[in-house]
Amino acid sequence: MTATWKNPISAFDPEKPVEEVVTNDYLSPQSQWDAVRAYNVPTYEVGRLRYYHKWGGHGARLWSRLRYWPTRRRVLDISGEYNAKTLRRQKTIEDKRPIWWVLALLALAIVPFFIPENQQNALLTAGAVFGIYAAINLCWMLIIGTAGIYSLATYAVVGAAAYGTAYLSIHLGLPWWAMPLIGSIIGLVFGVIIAIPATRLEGFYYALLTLGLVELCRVYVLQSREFGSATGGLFGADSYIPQAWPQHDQLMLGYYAGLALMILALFLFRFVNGKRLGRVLRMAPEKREAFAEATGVNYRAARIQVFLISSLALGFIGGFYSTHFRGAAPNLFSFDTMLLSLSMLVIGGLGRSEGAVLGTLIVVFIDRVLVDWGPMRFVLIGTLMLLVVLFLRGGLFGIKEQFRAWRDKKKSENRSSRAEKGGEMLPEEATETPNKDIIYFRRFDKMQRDFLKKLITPELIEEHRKRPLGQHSEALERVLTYFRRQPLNDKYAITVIEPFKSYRIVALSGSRGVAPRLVEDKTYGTPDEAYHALFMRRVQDLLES
Amino acid sequence: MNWGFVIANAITLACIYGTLAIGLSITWSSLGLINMAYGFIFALSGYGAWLAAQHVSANGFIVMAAGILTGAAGGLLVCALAFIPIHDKPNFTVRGMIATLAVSLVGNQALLWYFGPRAKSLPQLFGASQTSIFGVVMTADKIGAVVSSVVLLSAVLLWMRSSRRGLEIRAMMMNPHAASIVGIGVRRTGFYVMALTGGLAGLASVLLSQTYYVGPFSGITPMVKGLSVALCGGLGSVFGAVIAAALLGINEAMTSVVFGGQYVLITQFALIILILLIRPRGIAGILDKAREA
Amino acid sequence: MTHRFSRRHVVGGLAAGAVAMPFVSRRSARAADPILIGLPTAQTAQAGVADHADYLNGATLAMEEINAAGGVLGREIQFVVVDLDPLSPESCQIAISKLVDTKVHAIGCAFTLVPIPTADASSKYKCPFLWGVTQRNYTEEVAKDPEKYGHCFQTDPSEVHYGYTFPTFLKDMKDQGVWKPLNNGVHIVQEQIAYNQTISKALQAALPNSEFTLAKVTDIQYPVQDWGPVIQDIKATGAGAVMIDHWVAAEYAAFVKQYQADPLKGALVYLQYGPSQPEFLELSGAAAEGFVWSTVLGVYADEKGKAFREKYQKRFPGIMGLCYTGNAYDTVYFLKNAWEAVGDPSKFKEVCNWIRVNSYRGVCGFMDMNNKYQECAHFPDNGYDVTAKELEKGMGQLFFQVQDVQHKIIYPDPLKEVALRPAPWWT
Amino acid sequence: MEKKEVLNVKGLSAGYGPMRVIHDLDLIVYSGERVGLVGLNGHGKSTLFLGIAGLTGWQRGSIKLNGVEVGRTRSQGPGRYTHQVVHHGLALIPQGDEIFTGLTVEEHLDSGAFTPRAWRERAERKERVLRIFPPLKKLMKTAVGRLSGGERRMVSIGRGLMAEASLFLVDEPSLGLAPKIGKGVLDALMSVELGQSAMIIAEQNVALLEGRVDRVIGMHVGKLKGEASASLTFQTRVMT
Repeated sequence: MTATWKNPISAFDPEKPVEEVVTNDYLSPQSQWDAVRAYNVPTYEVGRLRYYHKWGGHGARLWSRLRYWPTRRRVLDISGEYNAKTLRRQKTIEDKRPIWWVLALLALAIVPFFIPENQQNALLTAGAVFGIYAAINLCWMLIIGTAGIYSLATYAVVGAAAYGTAYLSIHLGLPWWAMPLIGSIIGLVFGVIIAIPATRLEGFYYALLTLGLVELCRVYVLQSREFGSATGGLFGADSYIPQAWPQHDQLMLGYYAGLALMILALFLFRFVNGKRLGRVLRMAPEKREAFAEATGVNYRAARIQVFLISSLALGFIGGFYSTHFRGAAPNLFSFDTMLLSLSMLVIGGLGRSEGAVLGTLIVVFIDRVLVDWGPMRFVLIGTLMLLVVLFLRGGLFGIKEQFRAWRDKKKSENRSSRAEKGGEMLPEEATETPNKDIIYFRRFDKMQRDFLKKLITPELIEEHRKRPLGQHSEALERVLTYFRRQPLNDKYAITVIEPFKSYRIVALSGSRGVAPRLVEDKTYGTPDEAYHALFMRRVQDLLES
Repeated sequence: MNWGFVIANAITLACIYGTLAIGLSITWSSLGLINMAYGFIFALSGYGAWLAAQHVSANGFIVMAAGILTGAAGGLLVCALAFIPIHDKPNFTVRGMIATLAVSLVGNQALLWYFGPRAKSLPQLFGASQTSIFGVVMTADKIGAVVSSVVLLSAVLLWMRSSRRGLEIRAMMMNPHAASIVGIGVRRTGFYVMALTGGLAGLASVLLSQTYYVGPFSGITPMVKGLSVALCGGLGSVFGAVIAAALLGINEAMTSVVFGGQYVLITQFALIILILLIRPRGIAGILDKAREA
Repeated sequence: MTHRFSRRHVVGGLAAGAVAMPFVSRRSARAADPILIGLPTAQTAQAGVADHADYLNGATLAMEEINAAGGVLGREIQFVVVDLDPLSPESCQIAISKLVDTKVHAIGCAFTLVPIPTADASSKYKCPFLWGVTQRNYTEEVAKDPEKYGHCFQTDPSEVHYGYTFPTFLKDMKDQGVWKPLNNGVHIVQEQIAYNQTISKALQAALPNSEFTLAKVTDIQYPVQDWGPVIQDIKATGAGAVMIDHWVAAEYAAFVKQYQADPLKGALVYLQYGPSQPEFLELSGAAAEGFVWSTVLGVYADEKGKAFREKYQKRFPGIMGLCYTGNAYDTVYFLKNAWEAVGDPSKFKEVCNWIRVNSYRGVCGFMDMNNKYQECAHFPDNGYDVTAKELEKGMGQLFFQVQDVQHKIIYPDPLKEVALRPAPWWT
Repeated sequence: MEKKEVLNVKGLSAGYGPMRVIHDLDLIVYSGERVGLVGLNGHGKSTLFLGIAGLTGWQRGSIKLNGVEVGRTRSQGPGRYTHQVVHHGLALIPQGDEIFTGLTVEEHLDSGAFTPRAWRERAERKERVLRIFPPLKKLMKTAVGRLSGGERRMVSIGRGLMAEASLFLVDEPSLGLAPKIGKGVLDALMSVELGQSAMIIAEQNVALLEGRVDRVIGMHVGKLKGEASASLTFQTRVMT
């Protein structure tokens, strides 16, 4: 301690030397305020509030007039307002997903022009497969995610439609454009048959039943001579791809047709999942069906409707499949196909269309494009699946949500398990205190005590010991002022046993008529000694608080 | 029709199916996990037994012990990978199923890569003799498999009924929350249930090695069969699984005699669909004494 | 303003990169300059992995020999191996597309079970495509549309010959006196996949032209849990010859074990192609004694074949597959001859024409694909399409019998090592 | 008889996610004591019990059971360590029916005795439980799922009493039962001989506890609010 305090009163008595005392360095009370205000809990900048970029200019009304035909839905959900500070108009895009979708689909649309030539065949073929699988997975997602029916018969519907239309095309000369249409009729019929047990069974039992159905289809197709048991599949159907075209053009056409199919499926997903049916079903989540039913939601009918609609669509895709590949093969019904498809849904995230598309993209890319990797592909897919399932609740597209939920949980746990946020009061106690001034007073008091604790040093105590009364250094003066300001109950005082000879320390009771109580046995010979002992007692209390 | 033959055949098949289904059923009943990696454990333990037969000794007991131990190790692996990290997380049933699927996907490819595609055979455990029972010729390994699976099934049933661990497993299947209150640790029970069912899979793999040879994908068919039987019996009911195994065995024996072998799969799945349509919760739905809690 | 400028810069750079990429990769491809053979090989599927591995090994042996001897036209041969699932048309198409992308000069493959989509994927590229697919349904398509499939060659006879030749084989055995049949009935036990169905149909078509008659057809379905009912059926039918028309080696092994335990006394039991897979003997052991099987594609046991077996054993120790190893070896040498004759591997049309017109005698026999099916001629002559009258004009279908836990060729006569001998259950 | 600390809770805070139900709570229970825990709905009685058993969403602070630290100071999967706490001598008889519907009453009682010594002595323990709840004698082979509410409650408490525990936590034994049956259940609890162990009974109906427990502790917004010997004056003081 280098700081010394010179008693200013010494100036009045020039005969004596200037009184000097070693004391603390100056410590600003502001430092404590800053320390309290500094946020100590680890927080994350991202998303404490959802961040919206604000664009200048008006536009809300303009944008709200534009609708997606034939829906009443706005093209972009834009809200406009006046900025209260700058007094300028600004607008916010509330939901940016349409933009991402458009960008992603645009990227898919132009990507064939940027494929290096030595990859073209493989990537375009895989691209068409991707489109078809993504469409199938979107419809499956409607069944599993929206309707909550654990059906594994998706590929049975697709396969039945594919086989049916291929058969009709080969034997009756069905043109290619009629195949998806006939396919959707076959799909609907199949859907009705499969939907009947769905009203009765639930969960894994239904899954097993549909698995059985798929197996039945596979066995039937393998054995049936009409359905090409002799050729390992039924081939030779009419195709929308003109056979005379050069290979590159054929592949391009196939790719864009697959992409168009996927976009159709996306629209279907949007119209079923985002509209009335989807909302009805979201009101009746798993295990809450009874409650939903009690509120008048006919979730059974809604489920069956969704199931039938997606069966229709799957039939359409089946028809498309057979005109694309010019036939159908039994591996449509195989366990592996289903397993791979399931991994696509899981990796992307169950219940969302973007999950189905991204999952399909990833798995089709690994499985179909990296064919020269051999067995590593499946190890990669398996590892990806395992990691996603172990760590992610909603697939890759659930990461953001899950991270936010985790962060909020941790934050709130920390906040609620910390005793001292805001000072002396617990949040629950604070809410029950009618006089809010008390809360603020306690908070201030705590802060002040924390600051004073830092001022207590041996020098300060030594200063007080030397001269308990009179002018003191700034630090000691602050401490003493705080002590003197304390309320009367349990406040320490000095009682004179015998003047100039014997003093003791007592504590005031705080209520009128009740005598102070003794706090210790010790007696002190001089008032200064007693003053200092009392000071020490208070310091001790301060440090303990 | 040769009735003795049909009956003998039905018994054989029922025993095989029961042995396959019981591990799956116990796993589901106690841990709530549909173990799709069962086929992988089956194949893995087959390879374990094969390695033992190649490098240690072709003695039946050693081969069997190696199979059981490898199976138990496989069960522990699946438990550590697919059960412990997520058993108390939301959506466990679906996630657990997919995690085990992933384990089996990777595991099967690893087996294919390490051991090659060619099937291996284990030494005959029960010798090569044969006997004729009621005019039906039975080979020693078939009789051995039947006898050991009957012994095994009754031992497991008895153990589940009367022992303390069995009680723990049954308690955990009914109410995991209450189970933890009476002092059953879910993770510890998980480990030993998976080791046990893995061991059962290993035993089944060794016993059935004369039917399903040891190969990287040899576990898939047994798993699908076992799963069908376990589900058909009612998930979680060991007794139901045994009955379902018997029913499916009779069905298969009858079908192959009356209609012909190519219709076995069709009648089998038709029967399962029929049973599930009548009893939506499997055969155990009939046996279930308690009401829904 | 700077912000906008930089963004434009970035977009421009991206576009330039995308345009430049094809040129870069093309140049690097030309620098290496080997002759590329595409080998679609099943490595992860549940079916066909063993055969495909054999094929890859055989091809590798040939490639190493040729490269060590200076290559073809002074250029090295290199392989491009891609994975495929022989059962899935999508997977096969993508595998072929991948090979087309890498601009291979020829494609060699063991087989896929969906041959038509596979061939379709290569139909615009038209590099020589040689494979041992063994399917008449497919070669019929080739015959129908030579314009489209003119580049596809089947390096072995079609599977129908299994059926067509069976009565001939039985008659010869009977005539030679090594087999005294119980009766003239033939009992077919058939599996349901395309391959088995076709064989069964062919046999049923061939039987009326012979002295043998169809006793019964029993259907089975993979996976066969228990052969008991089938054996029961065989005994009840009591036919002189039994054809087990199946394809899985492991299940054959289960069958022979159960059959040995409870046989139909005196019947000749013939197993389809499956026992050619090395695991058959390993799995069944002594129980396989006396069973007969055959393959239309196999490494001969003559001098050439024996030399090949030795070389192969040295390079790939362990148990050797006897079908697709030799086939791949022959295919690569056949391609080498074609390229050397034409002079430029990238002239696909000329190379294909050369392969069609010319022939090659390899370790698996004589490859002559100059017929409308573009498949190898079959020996012995059974009166049906594309057969050769003499051994050195076609590929011999090899009939084996398991004798002392070894496969021994018993038929056709020019190739036989030993004679058929009585199976343990005949006495 | 020497009094030792069976349970010593220091600075326990517990809650579920963002909700904090118990604040910085201290509690000591001695052997041989029967303690009543009273308080209104939602003031943390059950959460205190669940916290001791390690079944809350998160918790901080120290819990010593027979001198062994069993508190966890990080957020955890609820129930992940409960079985260890149980093996250190805790018997929790939870609110509502936490029962195994498919087991028979006998198996159910057995399931309460999973510690090795209790398992060995389970026959005598069953005897003892049957003395306390004679109606169960006839139902021994019945599945618990078929019993009535009162019988289930008896089974649930009986299961708790089977354990070789030094601390019994009984949560709302009379909840949802007809008053007469509820009183009977409480009578049965009072008749249990504690010996070296202790028992805490949480109850909203203070009248039922009056004069029958050694002391009563009140609970108010997650904190203990004073204690007294059981008397109605206490109730008036706490509840106003």
